[in-house]
Amino acid sequence: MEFALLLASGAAAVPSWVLLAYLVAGVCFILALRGLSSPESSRRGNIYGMVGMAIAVATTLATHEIAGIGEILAAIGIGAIIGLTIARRIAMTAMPQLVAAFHSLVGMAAVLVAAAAFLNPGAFGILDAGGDILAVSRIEMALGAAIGAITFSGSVIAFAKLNGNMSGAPILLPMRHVINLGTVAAIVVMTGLYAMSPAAGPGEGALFWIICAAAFAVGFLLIIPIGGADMPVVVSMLNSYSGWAAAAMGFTLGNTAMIITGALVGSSGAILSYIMCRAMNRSFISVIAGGFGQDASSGDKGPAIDRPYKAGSAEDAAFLLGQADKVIIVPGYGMAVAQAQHVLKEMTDHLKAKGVEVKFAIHPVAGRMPGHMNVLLAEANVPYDEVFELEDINSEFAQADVAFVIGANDVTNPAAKTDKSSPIYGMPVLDVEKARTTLFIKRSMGGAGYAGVENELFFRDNTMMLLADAKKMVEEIVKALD
Amino acid sequence: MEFALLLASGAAAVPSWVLLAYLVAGVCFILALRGLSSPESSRRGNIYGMVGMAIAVATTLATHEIAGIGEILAAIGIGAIIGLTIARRIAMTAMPQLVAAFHSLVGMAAVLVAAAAFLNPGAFGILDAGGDILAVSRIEMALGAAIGAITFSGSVIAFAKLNGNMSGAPILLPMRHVINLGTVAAIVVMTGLYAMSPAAGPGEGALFWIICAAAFAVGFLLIIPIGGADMPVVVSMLNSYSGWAAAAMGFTLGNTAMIITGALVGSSGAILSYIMCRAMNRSFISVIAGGFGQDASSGDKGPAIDRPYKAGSAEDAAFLLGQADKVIIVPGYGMAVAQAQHVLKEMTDHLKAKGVEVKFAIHPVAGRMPGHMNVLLAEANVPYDEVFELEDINSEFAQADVAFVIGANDVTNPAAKTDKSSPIYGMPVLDVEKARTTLFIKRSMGGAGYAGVENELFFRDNTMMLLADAKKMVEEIVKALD
Amino acid sequence: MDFISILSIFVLACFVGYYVVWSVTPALHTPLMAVTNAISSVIIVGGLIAAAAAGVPGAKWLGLAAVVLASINIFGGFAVTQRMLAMYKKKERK
Amino acid sequence: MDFISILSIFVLACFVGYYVVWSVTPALHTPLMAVTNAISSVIIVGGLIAAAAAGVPGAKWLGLAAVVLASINIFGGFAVTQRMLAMYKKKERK
Ligand SMILES: NC(=O)c1ccc[n+]([C@@H]2O[C@H](COP(=O)([O-])OP(=O)(O)OC[C@H]3O[C@@H](n4cnc5c(N)ncnc54)[C@H](OP(=O)(O)O)[C@@H]3O)[C@@H](O)[C@H]2O)c1
Ligand SMILES: NC(=O)c1ccc[n+]([C@@H]2O[C@H](COP(=O)([O-])OP(=O)(O)OC[C@H]3O[C@@H](n4cnc5c(N)ncnc54)[C@H](OP(=O)(O)O)[C@@H]3O)[C@@H](O)[C@H]2O)c1
Repeated sequence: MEFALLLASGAAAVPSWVLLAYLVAGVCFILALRGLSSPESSRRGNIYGMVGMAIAVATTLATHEIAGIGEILAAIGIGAIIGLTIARRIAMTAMPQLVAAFHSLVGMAAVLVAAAAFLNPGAFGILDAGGDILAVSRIEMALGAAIGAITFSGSVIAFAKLNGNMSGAPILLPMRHVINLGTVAAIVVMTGLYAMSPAAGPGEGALFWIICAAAFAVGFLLIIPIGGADMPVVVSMLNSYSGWAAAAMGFTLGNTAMIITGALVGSSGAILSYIMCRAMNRSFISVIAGGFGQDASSGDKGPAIDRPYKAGSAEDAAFLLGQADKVIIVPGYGMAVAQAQHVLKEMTDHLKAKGVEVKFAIHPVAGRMPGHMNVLLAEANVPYDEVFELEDINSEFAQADVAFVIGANDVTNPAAKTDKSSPIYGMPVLDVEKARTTLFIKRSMGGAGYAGVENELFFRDNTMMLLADAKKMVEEIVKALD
Repeated sequence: MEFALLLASGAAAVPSWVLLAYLVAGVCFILALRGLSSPESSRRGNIYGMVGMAIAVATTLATHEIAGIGEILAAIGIGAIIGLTIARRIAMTAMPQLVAAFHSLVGMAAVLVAAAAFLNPGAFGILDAGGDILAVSRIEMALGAAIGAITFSGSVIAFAKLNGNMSGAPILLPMRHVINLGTVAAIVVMTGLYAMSPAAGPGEGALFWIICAAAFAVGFLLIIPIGGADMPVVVSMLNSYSGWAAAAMGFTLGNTAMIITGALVGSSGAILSYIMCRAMNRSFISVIAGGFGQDASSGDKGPAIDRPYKAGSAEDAAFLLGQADKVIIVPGYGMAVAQAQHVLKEMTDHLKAKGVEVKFAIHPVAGRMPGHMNVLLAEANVPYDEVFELEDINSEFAQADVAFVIGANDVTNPAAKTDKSSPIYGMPVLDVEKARTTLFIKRSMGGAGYAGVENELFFRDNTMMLLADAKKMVEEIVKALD
Repeated sequence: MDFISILSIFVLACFVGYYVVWSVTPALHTPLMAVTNAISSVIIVGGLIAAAAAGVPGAKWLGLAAVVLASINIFGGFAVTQRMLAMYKKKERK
Repeated sequence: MDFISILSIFVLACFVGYYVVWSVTPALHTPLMAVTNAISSVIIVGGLIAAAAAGVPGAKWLGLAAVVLASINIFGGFAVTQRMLAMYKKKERK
């Protein structure tokens, strides 16, 4: 069948053991993610991941004639030094930025690989009998480069917004939907043209470079209208794309490890985006369309700053906490900003020493990336079996004496349950108001959460506001507990 | 690479669309099992399964020259009539037997296919250049036939034991472990010899037939020492084997649908066996080694028939049930034997009409196959959201007024929690004794459960024994409730 | 297909099988057994190949016998599964 | 490998990915993001192929650049994951 021949990958004479090695590498990657189903197995999983990568790299090096091994080892060495240094130095609170930064590198690497394949197709075994690049390979190359470029520029913007190098506020260009859709359509059309153009040898392929340039622009245009706090969804989405790009490259090279990885990463990004959107009760489309979300740290706005509320001091809080039988702590983005996790752990130790039962309740989108709070608490040595997901602990607030909300806001807002007109309506929230007393640590009455909506709870009778930086406030509470 | 050539399947010139069709069939089978993750999606899943099978059959017929389509259609037609008739007529309580019977057919079909391939290797594309059967194909054929034969004879015995055509008591031959291991070893050796024998054309392959005969014997010998109530584990295990056999055949034919199916069925059987063994707290090896399990329905044995116990009548039971706020019903094997599910449903309707809250608690190995009780309750129109798994309901017994145990015994035995010397020690059990009153329906004080151990609960103060056939007893309770 | 492709497919299918079976709800374990029975009769493909081929009558009759047995299983298995699944109902909301 | 084999592998890998990711506990979603980052750098394979080939210097330098970027990600990604995972501890039983 001609169709079958057309689609067959060029590199047919690969020995069996090589294919087997890539399969093993792919299986190692599966086991790496599988390990993450529980903290105990996760460390072993990570080792599998490293082993898989080592197998993939070693197999590739062993099966290609290498013009200069020195340069390659140097390149790997440089990468290793930079990577390990970053990994050692980075603060846990900066994880969202780091992930975005790493994504941008993957995206760029994909573009570079596609470009290299374009310049030296022979090395990739994607030439047809006439010395031209195969049509399928052209499509795969162009798509790989385009997705890589979008991932790169998108992730750079996401990084800048998350890292505070750029305001988190959405930048709304006029007609942006038209411009974006137009550019994407142009990329698709050009990819088709490029695949069909008859003699596009290394010299004539200007189309390829135009596709790359347009894709860089799309990544940029797509992300700037999206608010800072929606960045995690975007980063996940880009992650998913980069997975599919890797899979496309795997098709070109007939490489099982890449295909499996692509499917894993693609699924992971898509599922995490879905989980976040579901937990915020927003549609994925509305996130991508952009415009939502103010700068969470902009402070002092909102109408109702003159409503009466009960303010308290660290001593008041320490008294209430010390008297309690059961305390549930609800951390949020503010805890990460203030880096208050360590002193918070100190506080729980004090409370436990007094015989108070302490648990942590984590909302699925507390903080700025999935699992953000869990990592920070783990960093502060909070045992993970004292940390509970929303579904598992929500019914316990009714029996708690104190709900201690530190830097969380939207994830506690009862408007999500009652007010149909609220932008967060329908989002599952933690029922902190059911506790006998609710303590709220935040810096000001004005500063809203990421969704920019008023939180009714601040003005309730059984709420006490502790207005200060989270870290300072908890430090004072610890002192008062002594 | 020679190795790669050796292993390459003979049928290389298969058109792409055929491979694609088999892949689609395989994916349909995945979706069929995936559907079973919830009752709502399960019916759609079953349709996927049928579609997948239709695709596989149609593709095979379309891509082979057919000498006589009439005969083939007749064969399918005969099978369809028999199969549909059985499916329509069978009583739900006879499911364990039916599954065993169906397994025996799969096993026999595998033997027949392997034998046909042996007689006409050309049709299967497994000849080498010299007109001999390929060595790998010989191994796959011999293994396929052997596993099929074991599945066949083993399932026939399992059927006979479950259906009562044969006593469920284990038949223990002297030296059975030596005989079995010896025969299995002989099969393995003969398979090796057969693969290596130089000119085993269709005429000379006596070894092949000896392997088949030996495997039939192994299936028989392996299963007769295993007690009747362990049959479900055995049936699952055989199911798993037949899956792996199908996968081996898939390797021979290079057929994706068979490989995927084999992996699905193989996993399913293995996982169900594992789940059953875990729920009984027994090792898989001890089940296979045999000798455990008496005939559950043998009645009148056990030492303590003269201990005092409280017996009750249907009227007593109806009174207690009618007064209760919350009743938890625990069905077991005896309900299936007595076919009491329909009248039980009637009883719950009466109770609900009186405002009593009624729930069902299902132990993972209640009855004689996984999910047995769920099917029977579903047959009697009990909504599945009133039926709960052990983990989900066990804590509720403490709040129940009546635990209504109907034909269950071992799965309620507290010896599993306390008595280290009991054969069921460590098995998770339903905490029926925590209810205010426990009612037990069984036919006699002597008849033990499948594990043959005394149940301490019968003699407790808050237990009332209702000694009668389950169906009759519940009918009388319904009358008394009116 | 070459051997390594088949092996790769098999390995991945085992992972899929593992996950897909564990995600089956325990209440549907009996239908699971019935439906795996039905789908494992995909070896009917082998029977059809043998039954379709001319030349060796012995192989042909064995093939036809395999087709009969596998068909019993396929039709019986799917039908009985369908019958069981049709019984699982939710509480009607009144 | 032929196209259909690759496609089959891809389709099954998608099923595996779906199940394996859903089975990740939410508490480890951040390490999940980090480790998928690391493994998606398996495109280093493409970079190595380009960097190894003699002949076209442009392609070679692009390849080397890709190797550097992917290596940062691989080493950084696995290391930071390891660092995070090392922090997840159970309550010590006293
Ligand atoms: N986790 C994810 O994956 C994810 C993804 C996308 C979107 N989101 C969104 O992010 C939000 C997360 O909710 P959240 O409750 O964690 O946070 P939030 O609603 O954004 O609220 C953060 C609160 O912390 C306070 N805060 C900030 N810095 C502080 C400091 N140094 N000390 C003390 N308080 C400080 C802020 O008030 P002041 O300014 O007054 O101090 C604010 O009220 C949700 O709306 C969610 O939808 C999360
Ligand atoms: N479900 C599975 O997949 C599976 C697999 C392997 C093994 N098993 C084993 O099977 C057992 C299942 O436990 P189970 O509690 O359901 O059953 P069981 O322990 O075997 O007890 C059944 C009880 O029902 C009574 N009974 C029998 N026929 C009756 C009738 N017509 N009317 C009223 N009562 C009747 C029997 O007592 P009388 O004779 O006095 O009436 C007996 O006490 C477990 O030991 C389990 O390990 C189950």
